[in-house]
Amino acid sequence: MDVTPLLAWDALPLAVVLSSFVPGVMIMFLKEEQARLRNSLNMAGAVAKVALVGLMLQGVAGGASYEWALEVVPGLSLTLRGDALALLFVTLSAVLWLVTTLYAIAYLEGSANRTRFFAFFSLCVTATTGLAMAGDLFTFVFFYEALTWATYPLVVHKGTPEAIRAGRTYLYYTLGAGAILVVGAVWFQVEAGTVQFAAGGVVDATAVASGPITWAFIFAFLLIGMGVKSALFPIHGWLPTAMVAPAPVSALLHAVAVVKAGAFGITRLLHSLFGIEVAWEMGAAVAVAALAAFTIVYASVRALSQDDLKKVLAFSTVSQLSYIALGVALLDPLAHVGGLIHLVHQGIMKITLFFCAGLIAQTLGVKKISDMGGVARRMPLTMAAFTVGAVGMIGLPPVAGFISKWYLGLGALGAGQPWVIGVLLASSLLNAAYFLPILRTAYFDDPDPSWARGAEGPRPRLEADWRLVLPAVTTAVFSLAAGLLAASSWSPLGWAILIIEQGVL
Amino acid sequence: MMGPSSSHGPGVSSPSPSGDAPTGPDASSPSPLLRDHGERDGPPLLRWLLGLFLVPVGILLALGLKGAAGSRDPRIPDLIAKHLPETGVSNPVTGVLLNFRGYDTLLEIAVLVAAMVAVWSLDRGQRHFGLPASASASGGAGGGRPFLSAILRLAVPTAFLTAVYLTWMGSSEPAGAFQAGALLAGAGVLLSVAGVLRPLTAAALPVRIVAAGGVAGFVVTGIAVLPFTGAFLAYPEGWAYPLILGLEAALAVAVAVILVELFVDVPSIPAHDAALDAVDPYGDPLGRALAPDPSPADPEAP
Amino acid sequence: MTSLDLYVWAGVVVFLLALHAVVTRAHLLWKVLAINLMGTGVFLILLAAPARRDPMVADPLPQGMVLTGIVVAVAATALALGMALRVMARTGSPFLTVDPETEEPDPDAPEPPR
Amino acid sequence: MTGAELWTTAAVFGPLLASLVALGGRPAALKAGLLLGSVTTLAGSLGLWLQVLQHGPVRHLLGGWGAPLGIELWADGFSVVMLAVTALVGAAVSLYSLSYFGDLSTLDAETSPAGRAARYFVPLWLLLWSALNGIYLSADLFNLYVTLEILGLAAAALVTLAVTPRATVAGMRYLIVSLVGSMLFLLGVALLYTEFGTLALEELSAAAPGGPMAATSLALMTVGMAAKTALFPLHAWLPPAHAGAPAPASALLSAVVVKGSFFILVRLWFAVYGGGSEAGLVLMGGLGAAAILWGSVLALRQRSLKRVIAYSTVAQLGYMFVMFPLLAPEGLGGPDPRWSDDAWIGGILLAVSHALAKASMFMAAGNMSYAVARDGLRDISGVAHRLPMSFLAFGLGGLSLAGLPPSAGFVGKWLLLREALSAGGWFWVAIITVGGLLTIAYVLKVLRHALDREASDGDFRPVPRRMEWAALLLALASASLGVRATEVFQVLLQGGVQPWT
Amino acid sequence: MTDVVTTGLLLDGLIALLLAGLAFRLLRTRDLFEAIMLFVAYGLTLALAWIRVGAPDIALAEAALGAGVTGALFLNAWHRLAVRAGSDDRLPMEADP
Repeated sequence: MDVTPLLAWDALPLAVVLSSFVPGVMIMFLKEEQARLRNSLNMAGAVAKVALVGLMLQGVAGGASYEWALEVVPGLSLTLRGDALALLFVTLSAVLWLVTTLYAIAYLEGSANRTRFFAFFSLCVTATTGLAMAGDLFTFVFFYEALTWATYPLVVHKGTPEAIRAGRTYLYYTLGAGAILVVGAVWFQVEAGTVQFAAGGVVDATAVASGPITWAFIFAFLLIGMGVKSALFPIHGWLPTAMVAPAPVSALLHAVAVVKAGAFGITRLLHSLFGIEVAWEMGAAVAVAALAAFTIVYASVRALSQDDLKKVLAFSTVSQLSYIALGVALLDPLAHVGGLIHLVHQGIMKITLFFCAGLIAQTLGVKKISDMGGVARRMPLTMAAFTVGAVGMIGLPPVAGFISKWYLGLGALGAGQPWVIGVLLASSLLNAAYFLPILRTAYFDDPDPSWARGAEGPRPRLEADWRLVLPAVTTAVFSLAAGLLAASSWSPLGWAILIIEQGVL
Repeated sequence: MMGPSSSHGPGVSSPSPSGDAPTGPDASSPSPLLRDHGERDGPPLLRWLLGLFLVPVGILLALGLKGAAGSRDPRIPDLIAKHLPETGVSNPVTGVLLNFRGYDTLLEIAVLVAAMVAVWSLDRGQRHFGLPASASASGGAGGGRPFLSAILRLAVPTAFLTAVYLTWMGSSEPAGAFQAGALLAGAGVLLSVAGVLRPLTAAALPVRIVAAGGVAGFVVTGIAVLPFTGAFLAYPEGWAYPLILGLEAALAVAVAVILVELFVDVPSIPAHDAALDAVDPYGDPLGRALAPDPSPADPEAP
Repeated sequence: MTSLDLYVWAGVVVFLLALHAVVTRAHLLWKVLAINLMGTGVFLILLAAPARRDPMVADPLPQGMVLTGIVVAVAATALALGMALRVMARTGSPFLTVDPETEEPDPDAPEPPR
Repeated sequence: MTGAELWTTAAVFGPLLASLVALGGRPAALKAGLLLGSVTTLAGSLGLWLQVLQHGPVRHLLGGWGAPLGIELWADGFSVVMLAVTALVGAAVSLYSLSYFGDLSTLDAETSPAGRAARYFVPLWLLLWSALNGIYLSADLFNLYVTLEILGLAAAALVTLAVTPRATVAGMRYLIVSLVGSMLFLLGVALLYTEFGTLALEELSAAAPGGPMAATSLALMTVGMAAKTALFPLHAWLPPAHAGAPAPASALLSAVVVKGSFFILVRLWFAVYGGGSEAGLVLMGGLGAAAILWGSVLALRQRSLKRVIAYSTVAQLGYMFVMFPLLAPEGLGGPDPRWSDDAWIGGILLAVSHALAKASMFMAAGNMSYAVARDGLRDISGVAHRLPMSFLAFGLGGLSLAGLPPSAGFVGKWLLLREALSAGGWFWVAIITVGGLLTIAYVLKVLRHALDREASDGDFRPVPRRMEWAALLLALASASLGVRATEVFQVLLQGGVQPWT
Repeated sequence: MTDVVTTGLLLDGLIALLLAGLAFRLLRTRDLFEAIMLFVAYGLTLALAWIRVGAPDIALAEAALGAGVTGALFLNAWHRLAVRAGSDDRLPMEADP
């Protein structure tokens, strides 16, 4: 099929956003019993999104660029721009949404309020793709705030008092920071005169030199707004408490969509708004790097003391997100590549871990690490995927994690910041310190009586529902492929290098 | 300078005048509704403060008005005098009311209609007006009350006559539709109090048609002249006088009917409102209890 | 101090007396009376103040306004009286008993028998 | 005869005639009245919108006489936008009210209060509608007074349609406050006529009122209109009235009726008085800020659904008065020319988004309490699962009030913040932001009750589909205005803040 | 006092004083019937004032509407309260149904 006419279609970014918005709205009006219609709508939307993103990848790789704008008020417009940087995040979201939809359909089979769940699930992905392709700060904040309230019903999905409390903490953090973000964004427009994202930033150094305090405040406001979702140190508290949400939510939103929105926001802030040089001169980039470094270590230390599996993964996410912030904050393009590819790598690895955690909790009812003795014997495939993820988290080859840490190290040397390598090593050791015991108990300890009773019976051909295991294995394979085939141009590393070459950052 | 009796500054809470009823309302003294001993009037200190605040405001206002020279130039009266001949009437006030600012008079009648509909919407209690059937049947107008029937025979016809005169002369002499309407209303009130005029309930169609006639006449005339003169309520050449006279007549009748309706239609106060007990203060504003759940097969039930 | 100034003063005094009474007198019918008086106070000012010209020219515009004002006042009074009587019928007291700030339906309170 | 005369006549006298038709009382007359009123108003406001967009402000000389003698109907961007919002909300609520009162044919007005309410809601609402349209198109002070009087009487009567004694007392208090407000306004008119000898707003603004008499008159009129708009110190009458009234009535009262006197205040302060004094504007803004804090705090404390929304009205009205100091001509530091229209467009967008969102929230709340026949927050728990559309409408409305995207409120807040930041008004920036967060707090409180797990499975009255669609359509309108508001922006520039300078 | 004290001025002064006095007395009374009677008197005095100001139309309207109809409305309301209170001072024609 000759796709060239489609390639030049400027409203492709809008189509990508609508591909999850339309099913989401349609699902909202379905009755609870219409499960099959709902699932097919969802899957159709997911497949359509991946297809459209594939088209855009082909186009952007060929040098094309897509821009669609709707003027909200003269001077403010919703602009969606499909450039290489945006596509990095959009591809990640689209692919993982497809995988997670399959996982969620199986995971939530028979539970209540699924219509509301899948409707808001699609709205969240819409908001994520929207903010990924945002062409200016107004559109970014538009989708960023929409993401905040769209995630709330998913966090409180179970309706238990604990879920409602988690939802309340989530909103205190995100809405509070969101209000500060809006003020920062408007202030930026007032001072800089425009909100457009531009490679290398729109703020000129002389303006910053003339009003350093104002610009410092603007940067701080915007950083707080972005930082809350990328769980930077003081404002990360909501992420562990939000683990009370069902597994698919933790997997896609709290490993990929919501938290990456924050990290992506920091990238936009440093590169597309201020420009890395101006940010570095202001000393803002150094602050971000330092804060990120501290978060990396602090979160890893907190992860050590956790017994609940999902809490460990949550704190690991908090620390891994700061790798991205650290990478993009340094002055060296290689570090930027490291930060960008870690955005993808952490996504696919962490989603694997969350899938496995959900699988173990669903099939064996095991939530604590202490009860995970001998799980590998009962669920070999799941634990294999978990191991791939864990190894990637630690940063050992051949999984993708190693590549991002490698480039981060190279970038740190290039930027003349050797202390960053120390942080990377320390966090790798800490990661090992809390992931390896999990693997050890799973593989070598004798099965824990609490779930072992059911093990003697004839083992079902596959350890759990195939629609749960398949996603976990697939993402594990992705993690391995991203590591092994890093050299190919279609790998995340290849795409990150393309971003630097096209000068989009 | 004989200023107003400013000695009694407002807010002076003089002790309740001697002629007042003794403190405890004994059985024979009229009900609490009729008297207000100020038990709910709020603390005297607040009343004094408000009074102290208002006195200087008053003085400033009066001095300001005294000095207000702005409107010394008689621009508006001269303009009205100059354009009066074009309005088809010679009485300037009627000219202002029905030609220059006809829209205001239209809205004024709309206010009366609004008040009438609003009073209808208060749930009208039973009507205590009019003599019971037996009394009026025996003694004709005014039943056994010679004095009242004498007044009726004298007052009502003259009121009608004067009303017609007022409406007719309104265009030249200081009179007009509203004064005529008020007179007719007075006559109507007399008749309804005497029980002769059976108070028609609000549901009666004639009452609604006549009451709405005033506004309808105005709006229809306004729209009718629109194509010819390019503006709402702009009377075409030569048509001003007849149209104004017609409108005045309609206004007078409508005002009369509405005022009688407002007078007659006041809700009575039942000693005990039985319906009140069934009303759940936190419930449905219209007091509708939950209808028994319709058959589950109801398609609309979600 | 021409005669018209006297009426302006009278208008101001009546207006403020009535405004004071509307706020302080709790009985509903006195409030309605006071609102009427406020109206007449304004009409006094409206007719007397602009008319103070050396050649006393009667200005028909304020007269038209005052006539409209009087009719509007009658309509408003009729409704206010009707509503006041309904309040008295419903709450049995001639005062606005329920204070908005403190009063709030308390659905947590023991449910009245439905 | 240009189109302006036709459209203004349709907008003001259409609903007036319709109310007379609706006086017939029978269901057919009621439906015909609502249809006629809606059609004429929608046509009138659309026609005027196009006229103003092309030719700028249009006028219609009633009776053929010019300004000092006669009255003229005058429409600029601001009046046309308010006309359109009132038409939209009015049509939706009219649709809603047809099913809210139940099956009109079977209801007997004499016995059942619902029958009586249905029979008299329609004519009163249509009179109210024509009065509102009259206010938005009026350019004459005394004409404003008489139209305000119709507004006051009809609105108070709408409140007392409810049977509860609480609503009767609330209606009485509303009527008294409304009448006192009108009297103060009339005294202001008398002072202005004494000083300047004219009633036409255009001539008054040409005379640039500034003396002590003009200032006193502005103060009197402002207190009068603030009482009718329930601005902070004079807000006590609003919550019991708007919460006690039947659902369609409270939707109208909160969404459009309070906007009438707000419109007059904006017209007086900026078009006639050219911004008044900066101290005065800051005072109005300060009262607005106090209203936001007081209204939100009390909304959080309420335990009945409609009282939360009523106090939210008090708070959101405060938002609109925050626009006043930001519109100060010399500004708090001189507005940056690039954002000079921001506060004007932002403030009116907030008013528009509040009208749409508040009407949809009251209708949604009406649906929820219609279903369980009780209004307590505890009673509607778990109703979200049975009324998904009403729950969605309430949520979307809440988003718009809080200024979260996608909603007109978000765009309005962005513009107001841009003006405040460019003028260095840090206090207003803080107020706007804190106000948004407080709004989210009380909207969430209601949503949480509606989502509550242990649904009180008491008996449940099915809500007609039409009522849910009416609520949802308005909420969607408010959300879609958040995505595309350029047309509103352009028409608002016709005439702008000071149309007669 | 520069301008000469003409009889007209005296009359106006009296009317103005009467208006203010009636209003003050009316708003201070404790008995409703007395208040209504004072209100009707106030209305008629006001009609006199309108004549003095040179507005005959308004005088007629004030007398008919201000004093007449409004007074009747208040009396009617007073009557409603009296009937409710069951006190004996009902209007003569109010025969018990």
